Amino acid sequence: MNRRHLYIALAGFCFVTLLALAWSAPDLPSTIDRSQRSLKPWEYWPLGTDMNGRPLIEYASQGARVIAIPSFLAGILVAFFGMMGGLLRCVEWPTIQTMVQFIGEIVGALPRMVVILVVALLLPTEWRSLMPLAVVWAILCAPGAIDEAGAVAARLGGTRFVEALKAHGFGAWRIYMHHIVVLNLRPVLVRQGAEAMMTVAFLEVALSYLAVVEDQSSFTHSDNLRSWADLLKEGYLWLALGIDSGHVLFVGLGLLGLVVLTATALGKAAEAR
Amino acid sequence: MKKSWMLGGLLLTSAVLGTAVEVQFYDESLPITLNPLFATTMVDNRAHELYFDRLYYNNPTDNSLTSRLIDESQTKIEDAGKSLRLTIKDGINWHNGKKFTANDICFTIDAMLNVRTPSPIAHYYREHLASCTVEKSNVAKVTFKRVYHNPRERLKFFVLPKSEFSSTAVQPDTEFANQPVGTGPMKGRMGTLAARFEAHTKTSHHSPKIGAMKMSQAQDPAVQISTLRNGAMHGIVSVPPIYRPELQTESEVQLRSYDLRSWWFIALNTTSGPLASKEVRQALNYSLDRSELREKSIGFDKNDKESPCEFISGPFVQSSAYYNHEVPPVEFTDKRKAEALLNAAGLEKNGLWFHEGKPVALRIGMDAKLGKEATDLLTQIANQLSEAGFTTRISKISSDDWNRKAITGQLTKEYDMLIGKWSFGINEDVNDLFQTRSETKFQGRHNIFNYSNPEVDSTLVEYEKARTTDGAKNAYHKLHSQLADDLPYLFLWKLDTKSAWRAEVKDITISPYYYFTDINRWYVSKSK
Amino acid sequence: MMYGLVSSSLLFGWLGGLGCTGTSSNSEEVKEPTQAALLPQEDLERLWVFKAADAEWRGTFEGNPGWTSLFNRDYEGALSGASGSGDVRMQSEFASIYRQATQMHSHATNHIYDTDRQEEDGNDTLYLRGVARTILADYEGANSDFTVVEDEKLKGMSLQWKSVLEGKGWTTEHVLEGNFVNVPPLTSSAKAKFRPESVPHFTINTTVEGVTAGVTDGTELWVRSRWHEAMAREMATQSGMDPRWVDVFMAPWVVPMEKAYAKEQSSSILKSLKDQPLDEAWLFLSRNLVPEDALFLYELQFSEQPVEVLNTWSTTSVLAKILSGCILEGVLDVPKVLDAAGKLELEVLEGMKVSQGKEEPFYPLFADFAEQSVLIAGVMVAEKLGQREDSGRLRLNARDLALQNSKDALFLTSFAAWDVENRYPLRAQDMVHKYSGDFPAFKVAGHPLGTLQIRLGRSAGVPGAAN
Amino acid sequence: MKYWWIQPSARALVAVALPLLVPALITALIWSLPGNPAEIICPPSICTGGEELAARWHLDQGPWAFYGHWMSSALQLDFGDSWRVLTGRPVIELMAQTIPNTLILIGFALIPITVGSVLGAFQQPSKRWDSVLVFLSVLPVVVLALLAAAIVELNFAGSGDDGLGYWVRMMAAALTLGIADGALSGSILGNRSMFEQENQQRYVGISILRGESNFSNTLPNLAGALVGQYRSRIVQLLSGAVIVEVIVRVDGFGALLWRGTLMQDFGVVLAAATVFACLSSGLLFFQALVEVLQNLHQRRAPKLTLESTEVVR
Repeated sequence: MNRRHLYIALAGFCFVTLLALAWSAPDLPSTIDRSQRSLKPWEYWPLGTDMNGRPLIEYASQGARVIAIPSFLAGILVAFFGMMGGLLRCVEWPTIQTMVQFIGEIVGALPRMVVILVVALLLPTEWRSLMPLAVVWAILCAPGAIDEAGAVAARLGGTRFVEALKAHGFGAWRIYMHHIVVLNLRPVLVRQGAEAMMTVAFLEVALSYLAVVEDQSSFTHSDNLRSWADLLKEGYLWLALGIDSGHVLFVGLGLLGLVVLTATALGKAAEAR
Repeated sequence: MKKSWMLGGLLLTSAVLGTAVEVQFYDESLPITLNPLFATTMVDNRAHELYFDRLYYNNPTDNSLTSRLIDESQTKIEDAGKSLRLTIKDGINWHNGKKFTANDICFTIDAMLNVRTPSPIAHYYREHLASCTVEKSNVAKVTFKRVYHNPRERLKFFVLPKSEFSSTAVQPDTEFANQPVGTGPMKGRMGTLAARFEAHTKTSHHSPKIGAMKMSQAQDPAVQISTLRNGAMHGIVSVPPIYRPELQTESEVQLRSYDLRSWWFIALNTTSGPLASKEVRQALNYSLDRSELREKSIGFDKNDKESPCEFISGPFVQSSAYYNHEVPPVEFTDKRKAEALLNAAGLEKNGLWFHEGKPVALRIGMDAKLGKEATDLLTQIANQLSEAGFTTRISKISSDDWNRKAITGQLTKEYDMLIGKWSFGINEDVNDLFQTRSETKFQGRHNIFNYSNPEVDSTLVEYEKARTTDGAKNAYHKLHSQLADDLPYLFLWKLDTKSAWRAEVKDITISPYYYFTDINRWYVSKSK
Repeated sequence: MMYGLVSSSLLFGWLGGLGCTGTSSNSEEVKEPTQAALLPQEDLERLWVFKAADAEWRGTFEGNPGWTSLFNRDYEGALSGASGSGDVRMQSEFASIYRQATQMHSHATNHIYDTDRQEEDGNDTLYLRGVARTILADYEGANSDFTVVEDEKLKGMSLQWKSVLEGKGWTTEHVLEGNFVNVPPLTSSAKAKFRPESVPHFTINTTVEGVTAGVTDGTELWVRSRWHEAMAREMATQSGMDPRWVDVFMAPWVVPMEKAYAKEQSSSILKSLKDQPLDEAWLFLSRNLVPEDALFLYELQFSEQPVEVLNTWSTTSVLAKILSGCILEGVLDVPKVLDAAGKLELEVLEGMKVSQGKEEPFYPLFADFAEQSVLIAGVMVAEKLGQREDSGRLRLNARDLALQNSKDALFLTSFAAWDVENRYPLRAQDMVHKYSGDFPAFKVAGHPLGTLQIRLGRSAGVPGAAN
Repeated sequence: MKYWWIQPSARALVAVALPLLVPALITALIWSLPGNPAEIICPPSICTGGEELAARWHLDQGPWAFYGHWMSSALQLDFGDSWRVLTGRPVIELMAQTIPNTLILIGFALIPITVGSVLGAFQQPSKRWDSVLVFLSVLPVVVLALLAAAIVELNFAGSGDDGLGYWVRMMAAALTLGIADGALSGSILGNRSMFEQENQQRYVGISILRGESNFSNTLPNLAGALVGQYRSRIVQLLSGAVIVEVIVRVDGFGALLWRGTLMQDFGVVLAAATVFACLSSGLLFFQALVEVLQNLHQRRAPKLTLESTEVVR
């Protein structure tokens, strides 16, 4: 089992854990039970409890339910945009290329958080979820992915590379999908997608945290669910006031670490040989 | 690590306190408006008490009716008791340095009498005031619609400066709403993060000992308590019940009673869906375990004789004369009754309750600021209703949305249940909460789900028209039992409000309802 | 038996500890230079709150269910569980509390049928106002009310007050019965139960055709208070105490119509009790810190020169000593009183720790009684000096600063009566509601309070609900 | 590379279009919300002056008139009044109050980023520090902001907007922005790899043989990319500022935008979004300019000395 397989296994494991957590999430946090307050993981398996005696595993699983699918979708979208950008460099369509670049410049120049906030503001309460924001975020990330994939394709030789392979008698599908995308663009596409996945998770935590501290309904999920931001908020009390909630902070950070690990492992697994 | 921060905090704090001129405190939220004609929240009322003067007010200590603006020795009752001739005290200036004159009193009254001034508060004064004429720059003659034995009691409104408005049709959206000019003990403006106050000394009628104040929006309760303890803040207007016992024995912080009659409720959307059925509302009433809610969200201690929280069965606190003690509050869940009622309402249970073939899904909202007083109340209620077989979708509602949409009946399409609280002073009139909404008649302005019940309406009219005290009391007793049966609200509890102030803030008198009436006397001492 | 006392001590002690752990000690940086101690050590050691740190001294009370209940502010349990001199004390407490409830009722009644009189109020209300005015020592007003009462039944009921009006005040010769009140015989208080009558007591006619109004008559509260007073005297005689200590105890709380007679008696009582030792049952959990405080406050009630009384007693009475230091140019300075009260609490607390060489969680609970005593005595001095608003400020502080165990129902009832005198019924209603379990007859006083609240509320002309 | 001018021209064009496009989108948004836009400020249930308000706020003649009026006023630096956040207060006043805070914040946050870029350009720090840099790169802004808020809130809860409190707040927030979301490590690693790759180019080797420094050769070729990278970092900081300012309670432009968004104060949102767009445009334009200069520089034929031509021969 070489290094690459190790990374693939690690990424797979982290992502499956994330999905398993999301799948096992309860519809509502359980009831307060102060007799169980602030128990550490070794006192209350597996993650301990919060200041009100609620199991932290609920926060973990509900947060995962909020994040898992939208962030994954955002990753796929960004990779897809990147792929299209790369392939575009390998075809002789100057008008399309200029248009894509023009649109890319516009989108790339938009301040992302402003756009996200405005979109969040537009969403009716019952539609509030991370998914639309994740899609918007993926679109905002697209120009970067398109540029980078385009640059790789350009280094490859662009249209000349395609012509050369055609001369060897390869079919269009094999050339574009196998030789260009799988063999050459893969590393950059997977890395871009993984990074997008990670940043969407961070975006969710950030937006949820802002909503929590500002006494607002969440932009990214129904208030039935708790975000990992709630863990950070409670853990913050340990940082600021020395209240016994250090373990909550570590659980929150650990969960974010899980996403980071997934993204990093994916990136590493896809690196060129 | 924490210790070093604390130490740093303490040193800096002591430095701050050593030269403290600005008294900083947390309130539930920032004021919605600083224009007193449009006050809707208690935070508004408290802030207005600092920026403005009421023409007459009750001394918070001995309740004597007095005025900082009017020279009582020269006040005359005229027109067989229908008019009051008011003479302004000398040397009173507005915050902008202009002289306070009779024009300002009459402008305020004219603004309130102008029906294009969309002020719910003005409406109350329209019932009593007929007109105001300026006789001299310092003399105004106020005429009432009828003879009152205590006409001054009808003049407890905040006075506005004529010079700041172009018309008597005052609107809520002007700059005045965040940068007011008043005659109150403090001048200042609202910021994005805090409301600021600075002593108004260039006048004869105020000499506050505190140089400046700052009202910040309440943070996480634990943060508030710690910043108060280490002296980074001087006060908290409303201390969550859970934190009161630990502050009670604190030597550097003192808990203060804030006399306010507040009760909590869950308003039910009677206009659509299964909640339109009375049986379903009654079933929800029996599905709640208030005792558990109180214990878990408020931190109620069964051994505490001084418990700040007491169940209610109607729209009054138990100590009020209007409270009908014959209607017992529902304290615990009664599944049997709830199920019988739901079956009677035609709902079917199949794991969840179904109405017309669809599972009953309840959209529950809560005024977000209540979450600071009652930990996770929203989730607790949702949990109990889920256990009872309903699916729930819960949302926090920001103070802004609550005041602009919820209490004005704009959320009937979005929610089935709304959790909130009402606070009252001496006037416990609840007609606005339950009367059928009518913009033209200024009725039911706080009717959250536009509840309408002819029987309740007639009881409310009965109260309005009652010619005897017992008549009014009986009408509200009847209202209490009607509401406890029809349940446009699920009544939860009354909850006392306690403030906490650092010991170095001395000579504090917190006036009922308005809070800061006596602020001129407060001072900050270096010693505890 | 002492479980209640100890458990609540521990509970509050624990909370106290909790309170202290989070407290920053930045006071060091900001405090002004330390001032001299408020009390010398020998005075400190005389205070009952200081002695309460001593397990042996405390032991005489701890075993007793009456004292335990009183410490936990369970007045019903305190009355039924009291014995011996403790019984005298509890009966006196109840008598004083009902005296203040009577006064509250009278003020409320006087307001609703006088300052806040409305068109609905007919001739029958004059009986109620007459009773109220009599109790409040407005004899002319009462007389003019009684003489025009038309209803025969009410006329009859008013007759028993006539003698009080003629004698310009109450004397012990007067025997008064609430016509509708069943007074139990004077027996051991553990057995005796004075059941409350149903409320409203009766109805009166209004000016609105065919409409009557339910009312309560303050006479019940008065009779009840007198019964507890008689019980106290009876128990005092049985337990070999001088019954005149009951007068001393009750003097600050008597209603206006008794003042003149009580004043007549005061000089002789004071002279004869001055050298008598005071049973410590009069001190434990009370508003008096040393025996002399009781006598100082007693004399203060009847003196025209309160400042002189303060100075005279300042050598022996701790409260007089502290409060005399708070007088500036003949006026009681509220901030000084607040500071002194707080300082005394801290000194007592420190003293308890030093004397016992340890810190018990319940020390702060006892020390708080010291602060309360100074504030409540301050209220009395301010009233005597005519500083009504200042007395109100001190009342508010006493109410806010009291811990659970030092919340004094008698003081709070008197505060409520004072509020009602000022036409402010809300706080009084809350107090009456809170203590209705301990003092069921409070509902009698609650009735006119409710009427006053409704009348004020409906005529206030200010908005109702805010959120 | 015949069409080298396309990219800079596209950037320049976008730079011009953006400030017009963003307010247009938000105007469309205002009209796309249910109900009459004036009702956002003056709900009929609590306000009777709807028509006058609509007229006063130029909401009564449809989106085009509104957009036209807003743009023409904005060109004269009149951004109208706040609808809800601080009703009636001129937005320019709010911006004057908050923008300096945000600029100071971004300015301080750029220090670590700039230092990082310079270090990266000189191939510093060595690769054994990469694990640390990678760890830094994954720290989300919200986590660091929490840490900053924790320090500030406890000590300066009440006095955070002036004196020492203000500066501690700003420093903590700036450090957060400068490090979080890979700002610092990105600038170090990005520059390092960029220069590393460039140094491997043949022309660099030749220039070293000619006794020139490689930096003086690589810099002109990387100028465009460097500016582009710097631009994206600043745009990223502006986005991050919204989060950091709210959590650390800095009275900045990002926090103002956040409040405006929450309260549907389109007076503020319009102005704030447009200002953000202008900043982004400015940076974009600057990048385009640098790219043009870079290309012109690259196309300038080098003066060859006699010796060098001998060597070549």
